[in-house]
Amino acid sequence: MSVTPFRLPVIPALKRQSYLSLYKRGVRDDGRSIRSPRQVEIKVGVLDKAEGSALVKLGNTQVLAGVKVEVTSPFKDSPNQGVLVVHAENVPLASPIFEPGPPDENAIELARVIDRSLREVKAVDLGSLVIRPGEKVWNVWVDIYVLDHDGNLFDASMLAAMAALMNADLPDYEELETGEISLRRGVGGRKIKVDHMVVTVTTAKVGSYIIVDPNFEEEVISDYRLVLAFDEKLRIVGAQKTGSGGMKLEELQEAIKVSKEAAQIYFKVLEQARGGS
Amino acid sequence: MSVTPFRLPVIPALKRQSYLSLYKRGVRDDGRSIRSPRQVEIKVGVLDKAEGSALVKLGNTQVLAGVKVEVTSPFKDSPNQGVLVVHAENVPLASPIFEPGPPDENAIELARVIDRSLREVKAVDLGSLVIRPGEKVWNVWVDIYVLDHDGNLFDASMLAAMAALMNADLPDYEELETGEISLRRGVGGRKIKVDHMVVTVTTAKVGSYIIVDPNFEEEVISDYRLVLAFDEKLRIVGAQKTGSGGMKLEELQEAIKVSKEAAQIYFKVLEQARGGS
Amino acid sequence: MSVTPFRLPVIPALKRQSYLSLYKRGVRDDGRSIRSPRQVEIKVGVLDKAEGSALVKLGNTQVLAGVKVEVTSPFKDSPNQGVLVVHAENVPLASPIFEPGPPDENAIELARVIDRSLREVKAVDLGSLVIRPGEKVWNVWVDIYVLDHDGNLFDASMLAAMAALMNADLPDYEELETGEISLRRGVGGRKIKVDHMVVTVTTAKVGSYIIVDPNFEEEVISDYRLVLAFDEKLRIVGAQKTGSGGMKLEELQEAIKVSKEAAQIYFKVLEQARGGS
Amino acid sequence: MKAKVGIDERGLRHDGRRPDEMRPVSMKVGVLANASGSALVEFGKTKVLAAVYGPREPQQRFMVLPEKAILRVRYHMAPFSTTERKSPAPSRREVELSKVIREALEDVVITSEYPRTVIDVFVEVLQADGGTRAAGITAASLALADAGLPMKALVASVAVGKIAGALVLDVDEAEDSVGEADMPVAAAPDLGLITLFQLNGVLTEEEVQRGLSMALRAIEQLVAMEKTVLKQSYEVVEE
Amino acid sequence: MKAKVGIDERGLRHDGRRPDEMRPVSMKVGVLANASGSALVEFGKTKVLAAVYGPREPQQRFMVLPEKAILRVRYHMAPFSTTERKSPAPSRREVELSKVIREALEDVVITSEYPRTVIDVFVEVLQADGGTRAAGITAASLALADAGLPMKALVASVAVGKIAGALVLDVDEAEDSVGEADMPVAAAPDLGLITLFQLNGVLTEEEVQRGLSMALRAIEQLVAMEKTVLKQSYEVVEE
Amino acid sequence: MKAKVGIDERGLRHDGRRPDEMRPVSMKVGVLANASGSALVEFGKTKVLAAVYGPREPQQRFMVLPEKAILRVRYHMAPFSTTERKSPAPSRREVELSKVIREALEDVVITSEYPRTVIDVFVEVLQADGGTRAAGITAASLALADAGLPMKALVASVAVGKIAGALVLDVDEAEDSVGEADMPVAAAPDLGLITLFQLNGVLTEEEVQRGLSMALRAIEQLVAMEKTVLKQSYEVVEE
Repeated sequence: MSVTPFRLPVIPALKRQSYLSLYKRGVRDDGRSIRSPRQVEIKVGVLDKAEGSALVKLGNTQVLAGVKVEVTSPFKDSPNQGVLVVHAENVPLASPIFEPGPPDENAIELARVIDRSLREVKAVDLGSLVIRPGEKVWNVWVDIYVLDHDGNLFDASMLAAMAALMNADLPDYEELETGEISLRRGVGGRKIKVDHMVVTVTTAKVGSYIIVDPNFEEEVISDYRLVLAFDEKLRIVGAQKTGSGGMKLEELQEAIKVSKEAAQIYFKVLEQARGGS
Repeated sequence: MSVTPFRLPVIPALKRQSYLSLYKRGVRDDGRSIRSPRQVEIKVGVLDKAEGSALVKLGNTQVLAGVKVEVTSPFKDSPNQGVLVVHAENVPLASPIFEPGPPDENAIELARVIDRSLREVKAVDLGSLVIRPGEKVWNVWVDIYVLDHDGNLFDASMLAAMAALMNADLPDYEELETGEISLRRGVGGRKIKVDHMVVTVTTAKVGSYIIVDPNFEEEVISDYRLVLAFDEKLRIVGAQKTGSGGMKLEELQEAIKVSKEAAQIYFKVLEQARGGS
Repeated sequence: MSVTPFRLPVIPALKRQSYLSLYKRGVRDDGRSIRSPRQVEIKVGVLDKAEGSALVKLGNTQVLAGVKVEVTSPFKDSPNQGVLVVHAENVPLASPIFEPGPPDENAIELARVIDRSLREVKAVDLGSLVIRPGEKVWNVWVDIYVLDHDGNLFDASMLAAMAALMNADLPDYEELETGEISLRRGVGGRKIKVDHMVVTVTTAKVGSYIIVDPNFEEEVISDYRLVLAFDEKLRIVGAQKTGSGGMKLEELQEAIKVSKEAAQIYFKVLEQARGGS
Repeated sequence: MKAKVGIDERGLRHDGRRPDEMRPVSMKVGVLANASGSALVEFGKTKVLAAVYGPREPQQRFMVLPEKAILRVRYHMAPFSTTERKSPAPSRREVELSKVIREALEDVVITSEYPRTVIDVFVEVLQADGGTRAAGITAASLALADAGLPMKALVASVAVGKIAGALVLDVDEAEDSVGEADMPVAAAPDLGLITLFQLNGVLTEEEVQRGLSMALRAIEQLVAMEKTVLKQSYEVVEE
Repeated sequence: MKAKVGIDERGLRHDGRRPDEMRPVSMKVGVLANASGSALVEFGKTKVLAAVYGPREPQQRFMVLPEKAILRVRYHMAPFSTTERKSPAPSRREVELSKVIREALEDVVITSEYPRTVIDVFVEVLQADGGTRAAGITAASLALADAGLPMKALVASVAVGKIAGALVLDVDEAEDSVGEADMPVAAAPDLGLITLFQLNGVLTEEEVQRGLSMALRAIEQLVAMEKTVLKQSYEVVEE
Repeated sequence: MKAKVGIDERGLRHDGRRPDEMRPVSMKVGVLANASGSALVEFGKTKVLAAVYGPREPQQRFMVLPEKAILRVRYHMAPFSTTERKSPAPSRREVELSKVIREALEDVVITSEYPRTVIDVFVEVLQADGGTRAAGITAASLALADAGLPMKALVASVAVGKIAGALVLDVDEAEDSVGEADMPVAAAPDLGLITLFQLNGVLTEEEVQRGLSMALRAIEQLVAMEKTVLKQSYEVVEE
């Protein structure tokens, strides 16, 4: 069951008004423009036990992504492809609105939007994840771990997932006589083959404004958010309206325009994270 | 834990009284006799994706049954038999008293009573469901889906299960070199071999009366219900008292008598549903 | 989530005071000394269907342990060892504070402390539980079933587990042509090889006293309990402080001393249970 | 070698019983210290323990009825009670049996004396050799009485089976596995009421009637035995 | 042999449809007796049933808002609705779809009229042949109206896909499995609002705009059809 | 090639440490913006994050005590924290560790100041290389202090192990896998109290005493370090 959120904090009308007055002047409470994302910082290779990892700070939002690999059997209908799984957890230490327990609809939506975006642009070359066709392939787990939630988990998580994948190693392995694969974890193998980059840009509709990269309070007072995924050529490779407000056609057009600009900023930061740790 | 039902609707005493006055004259609020089931209607083949399906209307009660088949390994102690599984869900759209979630004790009891009835009369020839003895057999799923609950889910579900099985196809298949079985769903294979028919007849004890095929309100005011399963020869092939009231020996005798009559009505409708869609 | 217990019964201050006055004189409300465990009684072989079983009464506390065996595959990293699993359930009939449902943190802690104690002293010779190295080994389940909870479940459960294992049979079996193992349950095979005995002794800190084998009320008014595991040579082979009170170094020293004495009593009772049923 | 499971030339069953003979029955009450009431019942090798807690306040406040106590029943099998270890998670069978056992007991307990409370009945199968629900209902009835709860009558239960064409009382596991029908019955003989009635298998109408009579006669004896056991336990208490 | 799934030389799809043509649509309301409102919607072979219960008191007391009703939506697939049997446990996909469907409906229902209550919308997919969320939203909108709940506007939904480079309306399962993009859209045309918007796949900005127009035109027709069906049902009731 | 895990001829461990030497320890507080208090603690490659929320109202109203705050503690491992990916569902080990960590902290927090509330402590293992519970307790103590909650004393924790017959401080994963005993200890040195004490393995009484002394000395240093880190953070705040 999906239920109307009934435990969100109440943002006082005055606060909302002050946000709107700022937007009128094209700015936000932290000084940035309504079209700019917050400061983005990506650190890759922050964990040793994970085959790949990245910590993304987007303003006060912090998301950690870890890549773990296992050997598995391929799906029957794709014997020559590895398996990519994206999982997200809204860890309760990240926000007073998160509860311990299995992923809720928001965490599941987050993981699925990221998963679809990666899949549609063929970000990871699944064909390169085959050990023995039809028998043994790599299963690549991307675990999104939200550590501090100050809004816009989509963009931060997508960046963390991409950066972690772009810096992830497949460990060396040995084929035993029994056919089993024995991994030598920690011993550097080759990199996971990442062919394409993808970012999402989230805009929010607050009052009559379309703002880029909402913080948590802005999310709460927004009518809806629109998550648009882009590849390096700035093609639209995914979209998700989230939140219950209705969207006008012209709002979508504006959102696409401003999102494309922000996407370029994200790509720049992501490019810097490639290979660097 | 099984818990005394504490959320059932309260039927006003006056309503109960009016039911009883009618029974005294041998009739019900919809005009039928206390010994008659409501109008039964069976439509088979109502779904294309299921290998078999039937929609049963018993008065305002509506139950949909779908048959799906899969290839599986046989149980170790019955290598030459296919597998039959009955599952029932009290879908929350069917009644204000149903809640979303896994099957509760009522849905489980429903499925198990139907399962036992099918099994005892060997309704489905499990021996005919073998593809390769000891290795590959058909797993036949019968999913009971209650759509509208106006009482007597047992009889309606049993009819739906039987009708769906009697009209179910096993798809064509191909044995691959690897030994795997590849199904050609939708391409007509042979029918599932149904050797025997079974129906249940539910009576309810209300006041001092034994009534056949109770509607929902009658169930709520009843002391207990008695579900009797019959095969075509009208042998008793299963029984389940449900509800917490005690039953007298002579009530059982009367219930058997009136149930046999009603069983014949059900068999007639079921016979008409055979082969027809 | 582990949560501060908020449903424990409240023991009146007067009751606590009367316990403490008794301790001052070195005795308990049932007449025993503060350093003595309650009367222990072990009956082995109380169940026929289990491969081994023991009922332990420690005062009013009753714990039943059952041993069941299955054939399984060994873990990859220990192809020449059988598998031992300890599971504990706080069955709701044992105490008003137990609820139906999967094991809670107390039951899990209980099982894990017993499991570790057995494992550390190599109580069961896992190497003797191999049927075909790397392929088929015995899986030995030890199920702890608390029937009546009047305190000190650790010691009672450990005794029950040991006594059940010491009297458990591995059934005869036959290797089928397919390689499968067919068991002849109930037909006496050889005994499970138990090389070492282990007991736990639980002390509780109440007021300024260290008392041995607390009953339930004593547990509730205690600051903490200390579970110490000993092998036959009275070496310390495990420890677990449980409860939230802090422990002083000298308390630990005293606890070790008095626990060693009690351990000898437990070993005596356990020795009597060996082989006898 | 086991005896063939059926009816031999002398008309006796694999364990020497006559068709209408129960296995040795044992009943004990007050076997647990914490429970408000408890009982251990054995039908041959089948051993079932029942405990009653309450009337007490429910943990979830909404789970009450304004005019009577709610009865909660759990039938559960210990992992070591069966030939193959049983997973402790409740099976569909255990869910169904919890329901029919609750319904078999519900109307004999005078729950109207304890509105807005919960009475918990826990039935634990320690060893399963056929007839666990019957032994469980019998144990639960004893435990309810042992708890001092007001009851209209005592309940007991037994199953009738059909083996090699003959009706037999109190089927054990070996018989159940080859049986043609299994008909568990519970009743409160003092009220003349059947409180549980199930049939798994094929019987003629006449067999149903005859089997039921067989079951009801045995249940009368079981209830008589319950009364004796309870009386002895009161006397022990009063001494 | 199935037709190749794509666009043929005549510009038609595998089932003979034009790119901007929907499958045959069927809508029925009031199909269930118990529900406050209900509807059965078919898009070709896709069959979805929706039922509305409420406004009613929530089972859990804390699950309320002081100023409006809470909407609870469950999108669920029947086990027999798919080619391979679907396990009845809710999948991650069903969890996500329940959320976006709720959000697609939330703002058209005037929930402020029923504070401290819950309105339940149950969407059951009986047969899945592509477009189940679109048919589900359409059915839910009808069921809400059939329940007599005050609504700002009706909502309907359809997906636009891209196949062999061309945009096509109301993608079926066969098309979806070979498609390059899938863009489900829901809207309340009378309010000029898009209430659901998702895209799975790669589209240019121009294709997004064109696809959206295609979807919105179809949604207008679906809403017109909803109105007709609802009107007929009122008339039947009034007779 | 890795060094052999044990004690070499110079009396040093596989990573060059002396037996009574901890791995490099790092402590940071205030690392999360949302939490009332937070801390990141590293013992070598082991990285654990702790956050405190509260005192706050419990979601379930019954989960309160009239005279003090309830403490809720979750110890949880991130899926990528271990060599083989860890399933995010809580394991039995995590359930037990949540309990002993709660008990290690419970009595130092002055919960009587916040009756009828809940204080949540979330411990997330980001990288597990041995000693995660010890680092977790240390992080939790810092996070509680960082949250400004009144505390009788600070707590820290470390494990002592036995390897190749010798007692060693702050066992890492490689050592743990070959160790003969593992004895995690937590204490509040300012109170002279041991708040967690576990032993997995075989030790003589003398070894227990000696190991405990080793642990307590290290814990004193850890608590001193906690104080420094907290003081620095207050100063930053006050600037």
